Amino acid sequence: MSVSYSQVTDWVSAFAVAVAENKEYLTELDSAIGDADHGINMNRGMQAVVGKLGASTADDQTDIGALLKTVGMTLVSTVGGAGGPLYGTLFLQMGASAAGKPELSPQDWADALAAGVAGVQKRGKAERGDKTMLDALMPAVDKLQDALASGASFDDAVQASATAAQEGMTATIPLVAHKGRASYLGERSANHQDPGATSSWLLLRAAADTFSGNGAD
Amino acid sequence: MSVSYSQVTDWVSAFAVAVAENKEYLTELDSAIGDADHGINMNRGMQAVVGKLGASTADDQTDIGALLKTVGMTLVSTVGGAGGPLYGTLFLQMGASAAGKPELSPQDWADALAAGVAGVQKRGKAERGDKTMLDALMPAVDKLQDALASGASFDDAVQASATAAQEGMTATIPLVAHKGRASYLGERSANHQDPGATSSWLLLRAAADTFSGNGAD
Amino acid sequence: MKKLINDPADVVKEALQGVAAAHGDRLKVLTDPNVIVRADAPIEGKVGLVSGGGSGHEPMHGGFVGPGMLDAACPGEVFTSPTPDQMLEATKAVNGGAGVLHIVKNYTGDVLNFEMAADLARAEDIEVEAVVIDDDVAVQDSLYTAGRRGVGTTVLAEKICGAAAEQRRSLTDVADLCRKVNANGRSMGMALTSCTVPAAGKPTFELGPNEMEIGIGIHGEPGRERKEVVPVHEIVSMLATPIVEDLPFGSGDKVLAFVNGMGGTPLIELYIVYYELHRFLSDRGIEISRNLIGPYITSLEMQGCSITLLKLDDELTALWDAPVNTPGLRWGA
Amino acid sequence: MKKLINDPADVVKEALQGVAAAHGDRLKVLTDPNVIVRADAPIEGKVGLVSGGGSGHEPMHGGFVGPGMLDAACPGEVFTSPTPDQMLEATKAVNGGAGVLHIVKNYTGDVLNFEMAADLARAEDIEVEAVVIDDDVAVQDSLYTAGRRGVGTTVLAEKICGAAAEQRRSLTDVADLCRKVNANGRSMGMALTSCTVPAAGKPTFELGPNEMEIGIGIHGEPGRERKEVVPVHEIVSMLATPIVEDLPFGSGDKVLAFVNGMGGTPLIELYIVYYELHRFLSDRGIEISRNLIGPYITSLEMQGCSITLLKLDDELTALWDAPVNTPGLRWGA
Ligand SMILES: Nc1ncnc2c1ncn2[C@@H]1O[C@H](COP(=O)(O)OP(=O)(O)O)[C@@H](O)[C@H]1O
Ligand SMILES: Nc1ncnc2c1ncn2[C@@H]1O[C@H](COP(=O)(O)OP(=O)(O)O)[C@@H](O)[C@H]1O
Ligand SMILES: [Mg+2]
Ligand SMILES: [Mg+2]
Ligand SMILES: [Mg+2]
Ligand SMILES: [Mg+2]
Repeated sequence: MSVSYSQVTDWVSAFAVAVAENKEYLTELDSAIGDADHGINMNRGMQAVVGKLGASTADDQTDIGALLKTVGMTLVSTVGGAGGPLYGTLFLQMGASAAGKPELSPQDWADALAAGVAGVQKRGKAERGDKTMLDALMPAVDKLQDALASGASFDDAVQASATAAQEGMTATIPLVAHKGRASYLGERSANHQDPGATSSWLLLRAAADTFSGNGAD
Repeated sequence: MSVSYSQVTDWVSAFAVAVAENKEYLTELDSAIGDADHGINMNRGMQAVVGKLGASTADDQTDIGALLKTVGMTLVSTVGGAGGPLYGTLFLQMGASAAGKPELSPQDWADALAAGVAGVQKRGKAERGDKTMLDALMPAVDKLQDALASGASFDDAVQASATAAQEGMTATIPLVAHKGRASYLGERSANHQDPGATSSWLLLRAAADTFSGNGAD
Repeated sequence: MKKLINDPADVVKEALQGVAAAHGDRLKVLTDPNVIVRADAPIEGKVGLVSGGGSGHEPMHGGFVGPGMLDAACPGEVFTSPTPDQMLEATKAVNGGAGVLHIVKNYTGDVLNFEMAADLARAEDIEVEAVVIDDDVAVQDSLYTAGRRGVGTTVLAEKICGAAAEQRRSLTDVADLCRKVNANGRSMGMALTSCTVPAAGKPTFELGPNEMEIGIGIHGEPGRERKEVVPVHEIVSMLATPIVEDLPFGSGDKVLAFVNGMGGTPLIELYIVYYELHRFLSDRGIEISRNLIGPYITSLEMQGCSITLLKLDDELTALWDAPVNTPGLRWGA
Repeated sequence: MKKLINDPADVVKEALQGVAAAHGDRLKVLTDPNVIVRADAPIEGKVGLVSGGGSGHEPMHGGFVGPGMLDAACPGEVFTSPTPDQMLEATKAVNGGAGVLHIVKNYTGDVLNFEMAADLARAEDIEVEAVVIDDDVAVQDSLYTAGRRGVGTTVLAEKICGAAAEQRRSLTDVADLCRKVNANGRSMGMALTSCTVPAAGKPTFELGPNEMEIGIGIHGEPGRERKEVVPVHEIVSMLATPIVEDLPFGSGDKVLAFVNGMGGTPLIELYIVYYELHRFLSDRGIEISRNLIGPYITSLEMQGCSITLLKLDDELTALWDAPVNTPGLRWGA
């Protein structure tokens, strides 16, 4: 059981679809505690990614790392805001971790995701509990690693990881933001779900949907 | 039967009260076809007039012409807009007509009003039917002259004059404006009552109320 | 009504105190009656330029007082023409012996009050000429009406005549020049939202959530027609077509293109308007050789824009380029 | 949503085409990626000044490109920080061998994207320094937050550092100066109405008919508190008190007072704000020796204002007075 090049492409595409579908929702969440652009930004970036992947005529689909780096670079240069460098870094670091690999073992996938999330943390200097995308990403990585370590199937592991992301996302609601635009709100940022954590949950859910069940082989 | 100095003062005061009471209404009419300031302007001016008359300690209350000129000058320098020069001219020309008179006979009053209205017409170069204050003022003058010529009492004459002003005011509703700000509206100025004609009706009604019945002696 | 004001009755007075506090080094602010004057007025031998009108159109006119533009401005109450005593005071304050030009926007109130003031000034032996600006093509001229309104061309006339006056041209010359600017300038505006006169306390007019008013006046007077909002390229065409056809402007003409914001319009939108206007004119072979983009003749917080085109020749171009140093318009100084 | 735009997705692109059409004589507008650059860049031996941020704050930053101010500006999407490739392109375009200063407003997105760009530029052997402006006292600084937002002081820093760069001061010098301006500048803003991001299509926030937001951010981010609207003298006190107490500013200080309009605020109201601010500061013995009044750092059509005070010394005053020639700010040239 492993993740193929085309499955990674499928995952990215599924994320793009999810972002497009939730564009208004993400922007709505951002307008409550930020500047009303998260959905617009992410959608602009993911549409560019889809365009890029569609246009790429590389027959040689052997380097998942290169693929992820392209995604990262595209996001960096099209998203802007905080989301651009953060999601860009996530994919760039995942790409570095997966460099040269034509397919990813479950552990490769977990390592890549962990590297990506570590990159986000390093770039944004946020901690868990700061009410950011890390509140969805970090539990997702932990759960993925734990599940694999305890011998769970890849299917179960990616599902558990998405569920952890969702729980992390929901847990941002009561939190007071300490990073990003929402931090300027202080106490008033509580009772609102973080938009970045929400898009991160969409990312992990897309992975679960793509890699588990008849998605993964 | 004649109009005394203090009755002229009472008339001016009654007009000031009527303008204050109808400030919002006049402004409302002006916002439909003009620039939403007629009531505000006239009220600012008439309050200044009231202040001026109240402050005047002239024991020598013998020159109605001088009194009317003071009203006119005060309006000219406090109202602005079209209303300022037009109502200012009305009172200035009435003052010229009544110059030096300690009291006005019915014919003196009619002549003064006619002179004032002629002044308005000369200054503003409008015709009857242009949807302006003249549509209230000119019928009022005509009616006053006719009534006096046909031997009506002063009471009846000033009442008839006010009624003619009211009819003239109402008749502005269907008219298309050709002068003043409302003229820029073209056909769209129809179906709205002219604010200046309305304030002019208040002026004539104040005269009727002040000079007729137990008002006049 | 939400505004950054204290008592609505004090708006003009307090704003003038702000002007005095901010620009006291170069402007004198007289009160009783209200006049804004160049600190160095009167200037011996220079024609004095006076304009004025209702307040609420800032920076016009008070923000255009200074070297190279107006010598004095008379601010009326909000949207209400000032009174003759203000104009007389201004005229006396700027009379340097070469006479005074009154630049008057064509509104009955402005015209009547300036007329009375000119009579009073002449009675005091000051030579006064008045030029009435009537450049708004929204409402067609006719024998029976008060004529066209004066809008954007006023700003350009004040700048250009100001430069001519600095060159010590005669009153007749400067007045002729002003008439020439008026004859070569055409404007039209539109609104997306209403303005609110502080003393009235509520919007002058109501537009539906998808409506705009084409041909709006700068006091919120309605214009030609009310329509559904359309993309800005169509709006520009609705404004520019009657302007271009009216003069007419044609292929080979050089123009100054002035895209004006009504007071509440984001600058980024005015640049899009300018982009569309540039395309519109290019298509017709009309060359924009000078431009002005921003809120210069406003209607309080109204959202919308107006377009003014002025046909340029070498004389007008050189006078436009001459130095100007006012709070609202400044270059070369 | 009513706006003078075509497709919301094309707002930034078309506005930049407008800028190119209007100011092509003195600005180059690059696309792919979007950068506005001085036509004469790079200038040999001069430190290059680059800033940037989301669009919708015009004239900041694009309107401040020109002699005496910025060498280049990077416009992002509306209210969205630009991307590192824009900043890299700008940095390369203005590098005249003396290094490049990035003036960054303190928003996570701006900081992160400028950081990535600086890394990329340094990898191409361009010396880059970055100074982060964080002058907004509305939201108190703390170890645990992203820090204060960068607002009005940014405009002043761009002007003052631009003048220093024209004097051929070194990159270290200009960066130190920028930090000095930031250290001496404090701001706070408020809103009467929301703005509407074109792509979002509806107001970012809702305020009741009698509500205002004190401490608003320039992207419509909420601030300190929501209150009933009060007379402007109280509003000025709500903004100026935390500003004055924060630095603190005290008796005998000379300041530059910057009264900024949020984009939809009539200029007449800003002068009333200035009048109240002048009284507020006079009462405390603080002297306004320079001022700036108008919409310079805006939030689309938002109504409201912000106040920035900058403590001046002779150096800062002289640099403020130095010539500047940009579409948005111009004097002495
Ligand atoms: N320092 C940070 N570290 C991690 N995530 C962050 C940080 N700052 C902001 N974020 C995330 O970015 C999201 C906002 O992204 P977006 O709206 O695209 O950018 P911006 O805040 O610049 O408008 C927030 O909801 C939060 O999850
Ligand atoms: N040329 C004119 N002759 C007579 N009356 C006029 C003329 N122009 C305007 N008016 C009157 O003035 C009234 C408007 O006055 P007001 O609102 O005070 O001035 P403005 O039109 O300058 O705002 C109109 O309703 C009309 O009756
Ligand atoms: Mg955001
Ligand atoms: Mg009116
Ligand atoms: Mg008026
Ligand atoms: Mg953003």
